[in-house]
Formats: sequence, structure tokens, C-alpha cells
Amino acid sequence: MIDKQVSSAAEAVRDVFDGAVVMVGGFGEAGSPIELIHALIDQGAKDLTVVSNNTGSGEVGLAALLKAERVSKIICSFPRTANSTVFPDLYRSGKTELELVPQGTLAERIRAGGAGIPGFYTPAAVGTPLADGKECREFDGQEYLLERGLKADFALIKGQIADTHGNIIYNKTARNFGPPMAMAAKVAIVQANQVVSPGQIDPEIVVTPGIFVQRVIEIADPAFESELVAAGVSYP
Amino acid sequence: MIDKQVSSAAEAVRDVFDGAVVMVGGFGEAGSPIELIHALIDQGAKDLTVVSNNTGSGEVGLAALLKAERVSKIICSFPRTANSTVFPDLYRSGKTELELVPQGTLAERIRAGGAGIPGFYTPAAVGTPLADGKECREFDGQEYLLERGLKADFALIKGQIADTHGNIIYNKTARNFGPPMAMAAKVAIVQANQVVSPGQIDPEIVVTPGIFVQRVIEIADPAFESELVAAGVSYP
Amino acid sequence: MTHNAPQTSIIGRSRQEMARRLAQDIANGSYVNLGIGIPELVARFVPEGRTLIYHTENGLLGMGPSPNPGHGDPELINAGKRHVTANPGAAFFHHADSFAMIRGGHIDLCVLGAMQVSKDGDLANWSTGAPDAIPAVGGAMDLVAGVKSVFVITQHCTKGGEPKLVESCTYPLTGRGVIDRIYTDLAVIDITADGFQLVELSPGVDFEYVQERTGADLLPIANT
Amino acid sequence: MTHNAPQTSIIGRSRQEMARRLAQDIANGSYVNLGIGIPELVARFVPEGRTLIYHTENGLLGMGPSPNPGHGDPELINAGKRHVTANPGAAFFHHADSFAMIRGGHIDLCVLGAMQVSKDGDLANWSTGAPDAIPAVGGAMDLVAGVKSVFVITQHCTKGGEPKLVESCTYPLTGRGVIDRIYTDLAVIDITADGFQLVELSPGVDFEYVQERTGADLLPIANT
Repeated sequence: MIDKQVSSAAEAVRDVFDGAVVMVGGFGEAGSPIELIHALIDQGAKDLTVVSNNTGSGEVGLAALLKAERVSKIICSFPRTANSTVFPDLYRSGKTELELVPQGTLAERIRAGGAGIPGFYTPAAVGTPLADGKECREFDGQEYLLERGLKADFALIKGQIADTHGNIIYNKTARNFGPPMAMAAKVAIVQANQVVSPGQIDPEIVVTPGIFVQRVIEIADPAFESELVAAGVSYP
Repeated sequence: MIDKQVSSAAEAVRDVFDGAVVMVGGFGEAGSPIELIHALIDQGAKDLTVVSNNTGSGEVGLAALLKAERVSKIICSFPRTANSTVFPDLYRSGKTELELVPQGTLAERIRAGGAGIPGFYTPAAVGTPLADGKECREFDGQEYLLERGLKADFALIKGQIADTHGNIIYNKTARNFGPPMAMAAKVAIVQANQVVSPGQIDPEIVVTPGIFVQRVIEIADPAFESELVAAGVSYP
Repeated sequence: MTHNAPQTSIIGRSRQEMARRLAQDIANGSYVNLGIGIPELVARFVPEGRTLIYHTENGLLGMGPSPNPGHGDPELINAGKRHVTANPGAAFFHHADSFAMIRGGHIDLCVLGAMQVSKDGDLANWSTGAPDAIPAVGGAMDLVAGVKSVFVITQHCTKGGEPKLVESCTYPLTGRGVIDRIYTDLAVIDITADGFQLVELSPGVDFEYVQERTGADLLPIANT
Repeated sequence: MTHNAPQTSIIGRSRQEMARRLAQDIANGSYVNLGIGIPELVARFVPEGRTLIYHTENGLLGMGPSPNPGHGDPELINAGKRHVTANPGAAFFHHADSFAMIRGGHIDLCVLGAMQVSKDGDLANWSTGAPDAIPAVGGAMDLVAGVKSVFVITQHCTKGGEPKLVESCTYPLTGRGVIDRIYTDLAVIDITADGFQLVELSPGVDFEYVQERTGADLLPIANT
């Protein structure tokens, strides 16, 4: 009997430790695991290194985690949003370090981390300031940069349906970073709108096989950043 | 209007040229695109470099292509089968060159080729004869080999359902090398049991998005190697 | 430098006309990634009889137009984080697969805005390099490095009248030697081994007018 | 060398007993890849109350037992190309994802056969190096390099009575320092920094008997 379901978001993030590397899924609000992030704020872990494409909006979700000053470093492709000053303030004050990574390099570094590949070459960012300090190497007459695989201690991911073996399917463009992040994290935690029994997801349509997922939690009616921001919510 | 469907296997492989690199999907008979391979035998292209996990069985499909002496080199992880002497004979006579690649390295080299990654590091084969001549490099105290991405001029792949945009879903473990090979080939040709209109495959369950597929052909009732071999068929 | 040049909006093509002009040059069946802003307008002007398939790097191929108001799904968005739809034949996929499409050369065309383009095809479009700016690059560096053809669509000059087509970019680069063609309000210009090659002037615009507003030599259309 | 040693099949564990012994050591919920041959037998002997999830590198997690005769699907096979089934909770995936599971350290255990294992944990199991042999490696090198724990299950000696546990492999390696534990007809032996460490003797087998049939020093079980 295998059952990866936990009963609360608090339980799901119980062992995130100070200094942990935490990948957080989502592209904008699509796929942002807000309930898990809020549980992590409540849990209190600090000095986190967060890997995420964005920095959240308003003062909820990822932006709230940043605002609570739990994140000492963020590895990110696009840390700007129209409606949040949280990250810009932290960045300018030097409280949060930024490692800026091109989006495709970020996605591939995460997949590589999950796939046991410590390094790979990419043409992205050759000749730009983001190549500074990186090995540049020619293959077949073209230049490429060496990029390193990225792993994490934890990943917080939003799925649509999970089974208790950890198999996950996603909703539309909320899929985004979920599958590679599940691969790259020692403990991948997935909140899903529905948790079902093994066999209820057709094995042909599983997107993230259960081997990549350690915990699932049902959040039947998850919040959306845009709704919370529009309602003026600030977490906690 | 986009329609990638062609009307015959002969039409699908019409422009495979002498000296082309051709990836051939399948793991054993599961996913082996027999009808496309037979059409390629009829078409006559020679001096091919074939990338495939196995070398076929009996004297049908891939084994028949080899037996017809169209393949000057094969890049392969497991070129042995219990019931075929075709490849062993060619190998011992020096007529077909073999590049032996560990299976996971083969799969990843193909994916890398399709993903625009010219090289990556893997721990597989470190310290073995298959590391000979390869760059060995340490990351975080462990040794890895540099492996190169693999691309192809053509890929022959077997799917279950295709739409005319080239979106593909597969059947069970016949999926195997199909998705990475579709990515890595300039012209990916997929035979599917059924070709449907765009919109008839749920976008959530597409395995190979149409961008990776150039031609689809409906082969409603494809043959299986084991049946042909049992029936004593030898192609052509 | 043409610091006191007139605003380029007075003559030449409007943003819509620029987008319409660019759309003529996209072949039927192309896989296209459109950047945020003016590039997005291109989709509105695709000539009758051509079907393009739109890729958005956050995981959708076969992106359709915006939904009717009130029918958006917050989990069906484009790279600009706006609600979109999925056309028949669409496919969803994850970010690593999405950028495999980009990096692997599977996208036929991407259309981007620009802060500067150099005569060697260098693009700067992500940062002014200002010390207090929040650096944010998104997928631009991957797109220009991987997509088969990269078109820029932009006003010929900045709002302050500075040329955006320059000898050498002063802003931090997005990519080196990556641009194929530039569509501006004033002209269509190719990047060639010899630099900026005029392809076509906008209606009512003459060569001298464009050259004055271009920060490097502009090669005239050859008499044939 | 013990060229004239008696056949090891006379005493010690049978293949089934070896598989049963190994199965005791696999924790509930483990993700397991079983090689072809004796390793496959392990699945039959998993103790009551434990659920293992079987991975087959050709693209299935949650592999179930062989189907009833006549119910096989030629497109639902294992790495040995035999018909299998899929259990509830199974998932299909492509080869690159399958080996991402292997290389990325997501599989808890793999069980393989061996031609030779050295006291340093080197494994040789893919080639005799004979000049006329058709070299074929399959997924073995990826498995031993990536999977968290690698167990070997094998007869202690070859059919000719040669030890398979050796000072140093003479056959081409599959991987260097990759084996954690060896289950043979005669004993269970760990690879440690000091070499072969006896963990357990098979019923009716004594230390001297195993040492005689082992090509390197065997460290006895410490008296505690």
C-alpha cells in the first residue's frame, strides 16, 4: 500500500528547513501553488533559495513569502511584475540576491538536475552579460555556454488531479514548470484540485509519473493571485 | 489550412537520400514502424546511418533494411536479438559499422539533438570501454562523460493516433523512442493506426506536439515483427 | 545622432500598418512566437488563406485569440500573462519541452520588439543597464538564439528621437548576430553581411529620411 | 582460483531462494528496476504487506505480472521484450524521461545479474570482450551509474567453477564502484571500503567454503 497523500498543507511543508532550496512552480499565477506557499510562510523556514520563473504579484503567494523576508536568494528569469513592489524593494535594499537566468535555460537546468545531468551547453545568452563567468565552448563552429543542472530540496507545485501514487495531470498552461521541478526536487509536494485512487488516471495521460512526487495534498478550490490581489488581500 | 497527412508510405519516405541519417523508433517490436521501413527498402536509399535501439528480428522491418545492405552505420544500444543473424553477419563482415551507445545516453543524445543542446554530461559509462576517446570531467567530485546531441535527417516513428497537424499519441510501451526522435529529425514521419482532424485529440494528452512532426500516414492495421517472423515472412 | 529629428510618428506606418506589413511575409503553416506589445498585433493581419500556428513559451502550441470578456481561464494564458484560447489541434506541454521547441530550431519565426538593433544583427531588448532597474530577461535570449528567423518590429526611433538601428548596441545585448529583418514605421530593413540593407520604404518616406534616422549606413535598394 | 571446486549448485540457495532472500531487503514503496533473468524472479517473493513499484526502462512505471496466455499486447512489454501488464497507478512515458528517472537517482533499487564483481564494486555484465561477440550494452551502464542502490544476484561461480567475485574484473566494465550488495547461492556480501564483507551465509554453507570460491579476501562477520 502506497499513499502519498497528506492531510493538510501545513503537514505537506512541515520539514522545509532553514537554508533549503525550494522550487516554486507557476508562470505568473497559472500553476502558482498559493496554498502551499502560504503554508510555508506559516511554517517559518527562512534563508531559503527559491527557484521560480517570477516573483509573484501583490502581497500574496510568492510575493508574500518574499515580503516576509524568508528568501535570501532567488533564481529567476523574470522578477518584475506590474503590480508588486515587493521584490524590487528587497532587491534594491540588498536583502534578496538575484540570479537572473534566461527562461529556457532555467527550465532546462531544472530538467537536467532532475535527469542526473550536471551540465549541458546552450546557445542562449552567448555574447550577453548573462554569459559573464560562464564557460563558452564551440561545437560545430557555433558558441555555447556551459550551464549547470539545478536541484532542490523541495518543490511546491500545483496540479489538477493527483493519485495517491503521486501521478499528476495539470490544467492547461498551469503545467509550465511543474513537471521539471517535480523531477529536480528531493521532496516534490503537489497540491491538486482533486486526489484520486491509483487507476483513476489513465496511464497514457499521466504527465508527471508518481516516482517524481513525494507528497500530494488536495486543495479543492485553490485561490488565484489575481483574485486575491483584486480583493486587496495581503498574506498573512 | 495545414495538412501533414500523406497518402502512402511510399510518398512519406520519397525524399530519403543516400547517406541520410535516419532514426527508427521502437524497442523490440513495440513501436517499430514496419510499414515505413518496408517503404524505405522499396525506395532504395542507401549508405544510411540508422539510429535505433535494436537491429530488428527475423528478416523483416529493420532487419530487412539491414539485410538489403542499405545501412552503412548503426548507432544502437542493443544490436543483438535471439532470432536474427542479419546484423551479426553484417557486423562480422565489416559491412555495417556499429556505434554502441548506452541506452539512456542514446535516448538523451536524441532528445538533446532535438532540444538544441550540442553536448551534455552523463555519469553512464564512466570507467568503461565506451568512455574511450570521450572527454571525462568532474562536477562536484564525481566524474561524467561529455556526450553529443544527435540529430537526423529523417525519423520513422509509429504512433497510435495522429491528427493532420502532426500531434501524436502512442500506445503503451510503443511510445519509447518516438517522442525524442520526432524532436531530433528534420523530417519526422509518423505512421499511425488512425489519422484524425485537429481538435479530435485533447490538447492535454498530446504526447508529441505537431511542431515536431512533418508527415503523418495512416496505417490502420500495422504488422508486428513477431507475427511476420512466426509466419516466416522475409521482406521484400 | 539625430537628436532633434522630428517624431517618427508623423509620417510612415502606424503600429497596425507595421504589423500588417510584417504579416505578409509569414508563410502558410509557419510556427510563430510573437513577443509582447506590437508583435502581438501581427496575428490580426495574417492574410486570408494562411494558417499560422502560434507558440507561447509558457506551454501552448495552437494558441488562439483572447476569449470573450468574462470567459478567461487564469490557467490558460500567454507569455504576457493575458487570457488566451486554444485552437483545434492545440497541445499543452511543460516549460522544458517548450524551450526545446525554441532552442532546437523548431519555431519558424519569432517577432520581437527592440530597444536597439545593430548593423551586425545584435539585439538589445531586455535591459537599459540602469543600475536601479530590476533586471528581467524572460525567454528573449532563448528565442533569439534558437528560432529559425527572428524579426524585429519597432518604431524606427525612440520617443526621444534617438535611432534604434545603430552601429553597435550600447544597451546590454539579448543576443549577438541574431536578427534577420527589421520592420519599422519607416522601412523594412534586412541585416546582411554588409550591414543594414533597405528592402522597402514605407509609403511617403524617402531614403534620405530613413538614413537620417538610422545610426549606421543604410544600403539602398540595388537598381535592377 | 578454484578451478576444480565442486559445482556451487550442490549446496546453498537455489535461484528461487536467492530471489526470496533478496526480496526481504526491499522496503515497502520502493521503485525497483529488475534486470532480465534471475533478477526478474525477485518480484515473485516480495513479502506480504509490501508494495513495490516496478520500472521498466522501455517506458512503464507500475509494471505488473505477465498477462494470461493469449492476452499479451505486443506493445506492452518489458525490457526483456516479454509481455507484461500495467498495474493501477501505472504511467507510460518516453525513453528520455525513463532514463531521466534512472540517471537522476529516482529509482531506489536495481537488481542485475553479473559476470564479475570486483571487491571495489566494479561490475562486468555486458561483454566477455571476445573479438567475435556482438557488443550490446542496453541500459545496464545507465542503471548502475544512476540508481540509488544496485544489487547483484548471481551464482557465486561460473558454470566452469570460476569465481565471479574477484579482486579486479577481467571482462570489460559496466560501471566502476557501483555495486552495493551481492546475493549468491552461497552468501550475501556487501561491498565496503575494505572489500567483500560477508553479511550472511546461506544455510549449510560455511565461511571457508565461500572464501575458497571467492577470488578475493572475504571479510568475516564481526563477532559482536
